[in-house]
Amino acid sequence: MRSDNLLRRERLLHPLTAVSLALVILAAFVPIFGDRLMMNIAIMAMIYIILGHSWNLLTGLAGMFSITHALFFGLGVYGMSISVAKFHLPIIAGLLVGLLINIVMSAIVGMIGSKLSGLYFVMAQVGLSQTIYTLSIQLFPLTGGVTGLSMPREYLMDKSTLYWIALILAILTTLAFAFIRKSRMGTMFVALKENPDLSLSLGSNVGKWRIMATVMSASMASLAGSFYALFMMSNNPEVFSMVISLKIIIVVIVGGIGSVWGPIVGSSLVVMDELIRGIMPTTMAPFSVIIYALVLIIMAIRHPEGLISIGRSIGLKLEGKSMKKVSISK
Amino acid sequence: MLKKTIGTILSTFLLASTLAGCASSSSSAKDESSSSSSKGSEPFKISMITPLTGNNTFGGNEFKNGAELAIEHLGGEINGRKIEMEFADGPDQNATLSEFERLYNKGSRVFVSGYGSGADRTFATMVDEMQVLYLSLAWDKDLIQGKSDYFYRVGANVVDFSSGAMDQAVSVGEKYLGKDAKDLKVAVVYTSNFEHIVEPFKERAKKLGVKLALVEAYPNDTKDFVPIITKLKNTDYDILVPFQGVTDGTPFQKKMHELKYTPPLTIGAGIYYDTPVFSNLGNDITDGILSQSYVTPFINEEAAKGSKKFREDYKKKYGHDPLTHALQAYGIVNVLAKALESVDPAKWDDTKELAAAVKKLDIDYGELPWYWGVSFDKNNSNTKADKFILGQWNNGSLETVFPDNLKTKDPIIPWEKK
Amino acid sequence: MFFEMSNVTKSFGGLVANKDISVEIAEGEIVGLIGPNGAGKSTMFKTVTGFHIPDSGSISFGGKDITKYEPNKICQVGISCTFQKSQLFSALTLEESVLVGAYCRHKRKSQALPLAHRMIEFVGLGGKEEVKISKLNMFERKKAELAAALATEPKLLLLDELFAGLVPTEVELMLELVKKINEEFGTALFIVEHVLRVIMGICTKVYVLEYGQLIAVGTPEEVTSSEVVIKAYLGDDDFYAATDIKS
Amino acid sequence: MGIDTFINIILNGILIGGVYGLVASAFTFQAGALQIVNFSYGSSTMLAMYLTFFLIKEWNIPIVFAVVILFALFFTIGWIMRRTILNNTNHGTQILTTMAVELVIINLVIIFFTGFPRDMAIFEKRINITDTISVGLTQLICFFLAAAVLVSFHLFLNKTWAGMSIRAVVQKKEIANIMGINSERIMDLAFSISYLIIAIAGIMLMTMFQVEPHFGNYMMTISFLVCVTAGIGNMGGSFLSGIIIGILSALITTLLGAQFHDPVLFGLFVLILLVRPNGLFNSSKRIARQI
Repeated sequence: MRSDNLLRRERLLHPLTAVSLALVILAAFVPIFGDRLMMNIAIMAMIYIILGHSWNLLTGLAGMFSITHALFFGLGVYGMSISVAKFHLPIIAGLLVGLLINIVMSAIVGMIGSKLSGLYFVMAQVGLSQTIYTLSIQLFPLTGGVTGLSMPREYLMDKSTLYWIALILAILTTLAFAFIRKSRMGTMFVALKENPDLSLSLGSNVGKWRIMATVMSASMASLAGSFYALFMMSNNPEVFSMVISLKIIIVVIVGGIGSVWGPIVGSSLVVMDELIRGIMPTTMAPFSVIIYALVLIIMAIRHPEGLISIGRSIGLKLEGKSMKKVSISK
Repeated sequence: MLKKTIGTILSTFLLASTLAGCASSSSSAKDESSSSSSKGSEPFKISMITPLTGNNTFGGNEFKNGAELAIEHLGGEINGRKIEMEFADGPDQNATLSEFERLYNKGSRVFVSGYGSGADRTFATMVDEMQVLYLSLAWDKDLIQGKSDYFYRVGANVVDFSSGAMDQAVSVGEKYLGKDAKDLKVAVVYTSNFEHIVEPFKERAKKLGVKLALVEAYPNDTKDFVPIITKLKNTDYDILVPFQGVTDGTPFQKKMHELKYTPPLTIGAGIYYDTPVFSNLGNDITDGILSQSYVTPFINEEAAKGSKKFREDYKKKYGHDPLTHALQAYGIVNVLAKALESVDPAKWDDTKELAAAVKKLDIDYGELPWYWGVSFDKNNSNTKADKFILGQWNNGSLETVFPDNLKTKDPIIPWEKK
Repeated sequence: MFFEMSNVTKSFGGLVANKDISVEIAEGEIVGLIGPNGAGKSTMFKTVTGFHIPDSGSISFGGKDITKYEPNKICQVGISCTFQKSQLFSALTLEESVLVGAYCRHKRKSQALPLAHRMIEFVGLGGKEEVKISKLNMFERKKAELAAALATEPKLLLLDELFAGLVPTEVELMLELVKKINEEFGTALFIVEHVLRVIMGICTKVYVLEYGQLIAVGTPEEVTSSEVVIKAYLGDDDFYAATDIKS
Repeated sequence: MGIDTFINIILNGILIGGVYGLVASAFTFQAGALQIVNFSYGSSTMLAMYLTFFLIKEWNIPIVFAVVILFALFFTIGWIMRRTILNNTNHGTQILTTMAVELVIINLVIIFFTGFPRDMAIFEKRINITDTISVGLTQLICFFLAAAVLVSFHLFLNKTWAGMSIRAVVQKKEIANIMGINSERIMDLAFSISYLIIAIAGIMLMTMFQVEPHFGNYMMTISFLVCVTAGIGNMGGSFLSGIIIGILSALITTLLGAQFHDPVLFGLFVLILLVRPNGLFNSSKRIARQI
């Protein structure tokens, strides 16, 4: 028993140490040798890592197909920029306002998610996110309409500070994801995804856990959004766009859905995209979106039985290998 | 095993990207050192990030053309040093920001803003830290947050523009409809995308006591305009002021024509109503409609130096009449040129000196082809970019009718349909 | 009474699946429910576990009226179950799967984990904690599901066709396990089964369902000799064929 | 506001709503009958509109040929999509890949046709019913054409061999296979035919509206709205609820103001989903809640 526990603890830590190691390597190199461009790319990658974890939590673990994930991200952006630019609150308050709005919104989404499933849930999300997008344009006095709001100049941080904040946030969310995955919550999430009826009959309150998953996931995305507002120093309704939602999804799917590694591996796609843009500057923007879309389509053609399962199979392989190691060491 | 592979791939990739970063940073360092060693002989670069792809390609290309023509008219050099325009594509905010960083890495230190630059908000807070001189044409009222040494708004701001539109409506009402502000009834129709433009207009109306008989803000994806036009039909008003873009202006005007409804008087608030797209609807629709423009080359030839030359050369070079967009880009490069003229070319690479020269600029109305003058206030906003032009469509061309010193024709109000 | 269903009726549209059913189970008792295919066993099972709400009648447990409770609430008051065709949680490990049940009583992992381990040991799957459910065989999965259900510390355990699909030796082992549950935890068992023979040895009371109605109740011996029951199963040739069970 | 104004607005809503119904019916056919969720539906409509415009206005191809080319093209697109990315039954995958296709279409249109809005520049004739009440001729033609397309599609499904095979495959794939129907081919055929409907809808929309690359978004949300009110899979109902949405959208603009149009309509959409997820016209048992 005791040795089992030890082994298990080692397994729990192993990917985490690897991840933190990889992140620290990144951290050490970019600000020292990298220039502003490199730091920008790294920050974008970090943002997508955070968003990736957030989506992974909701869809990869809890099995609720979040199609308009940029909704939570955008609300985080707006929470920060409105409270700082309009109401002159401190940054921490902006963060909390973003979180608060997101908790309310995600409770609604979660509630819908505990009542509806499949296509209907997806359509309800599209409807909600359209409404919020429209409101973000129409509530001009609050949101600044299409042109958005500017953050006051005194909140400008230099690139390396932003970089470190992004790095810390990315590490924190990675740890949070790994912790949640192993905790009671994570077990319940996966259980309700795999077999909602059985989890119900085993005493798990499926509706509550669904709402919980949405709230946790939205809070993570909100964090990324609030940071993005500080990074861009402005907001605009484009943060709700479908392209961002799809990018988040692709980042996770490419890396492997349901696993801690997923978003981190997948964020290399964001880095690649930004680098390519740097090499081929003009008239490439629509191509970059097309490339993202093609990656997804090719994956679908190669695995017609379900993209979701590709991620799972990668996850299984990872776990399977380490499992063998355990049995050998025994 | 797989985990290891992924780990290896990841770290290889990280290493590769870091190396790439080092390479690019070292090359940019080389650029700088070489340019500083041979001061004055290297061409001086002015960068513009403007949408060359995406939804705003049209305006973006006009900007590019205008800036190109400006360099050509300057002879490609100022005070003996060559100047060059460098263009980059910025279809959206994110891409604009990326391109900005890329150009900065390559050594660009002087920028003029492109068409509809949504990223100018970000630049307004960023350029001081980077010591980049940025001349902006973005018109958001709250664009500049506090004092800056490097960021300048050379164009007009939206509050001046749209409250100016209200003033134009009032003066037209007084002069031609015989109604003073208190009796005037105005209907406003606009896409909710333009809320930021209409807000000051409404405030101005409140201040002047003008009654807004109908305020209709429709979503920007509205396809069916019949209900809105029906509402207009049933409203009693004197002047219709639409704030519309290409996507909604054309179907709106077409539907009005189909329903055989002509408003008593239309004053289009620029944006769409002074473009060739609108004029393509045909004289039946366009004739008689007034439009407030930002700047236009179609003004009295004596009023602004070089406006005729710009208009004619532009048409010769690009095959169509220049739009307000092209003139804006042309104008802003000319403003920068004025600043460059006042500084020794060897010192151009010192953006601090250059920024100080821009700040000191004091140019009167009519000195530049776009008629506006230049004089910056403490927030670096141009105070002399506040004169707007009211034009009237007459037989397929937009004639300037207000103000009096710029006009090419007298307005015909009310317009008699032939 | 410990567990009592009185006059429960459940219909879908025009079809009456259960009509006027009354069942009583005493504490620690092992009760069977048999009936031919389509007799309404599954409906009754789902009504008890809270997935269906009966049209009329009431269900009480430990003195509480649980007729309108949600499934998870029913589990919390002490009724647990295993499903006929459950695949359990194929992406989870055995340990995690059992933990899902253990979390019903203990919110903390430090408390739930020992319980889960005890249950895994109890069903005889010790040492396989880290194995994914998808890697287990049919028999092991059934045992795993039993462990998960036991981890909720039920006072009444419903087993829906637990023995279906097992080979004779496995059936024997499973029967031993079921008996052990009753003896060690004092859990009352309500076994829904297609074939009576399997559970004859362990039940003290058997209910027989046909066309949604209870047609007989009594000890296994009484029931097997009852003419009504034999008639109901007439033509169902696997009534006495002990192990080859259709689902 | 007079009564005739209201009649005008409602008539206008009905006529446009009929076309919405047609647009949504192909989506509901795909999602309900074929069990294929196609999120690239809106942008496919947009593509049909752009192609109509360029074939007829820019490349000056005679209308009949243009329509034939468009049909052939869309039949092929449908076929290819079904053969490559939609030959699976996983809804999650279908949604993701078709969203990707949507982005590809939008961005290809931007690259090849630029993002500039296009317009057939047809001025619609109005038919005066009374002095104050009138309807648009193009709208009227489109409305009846939409109805005719739906009726003939219905007849096709019920009367022709191909249509009956489609229905057989949709209802019982295994039995259809036993009876010698190649169910995969039939599904390809059915999906391609639904793309023909999209092409027709695109032509109609092009005569009524101007098109820009994001036109599809609007059509997609309208299709969702129509489908949800009608219940997914209910094609007759989708025509009816298209009309209801048309009237509703006109009334919201007239009575509340245009700024309330989107929030009210989308709010209603979410509400209907929560309260009556099977649609307004369906009893709750006919269609499973989980699609």
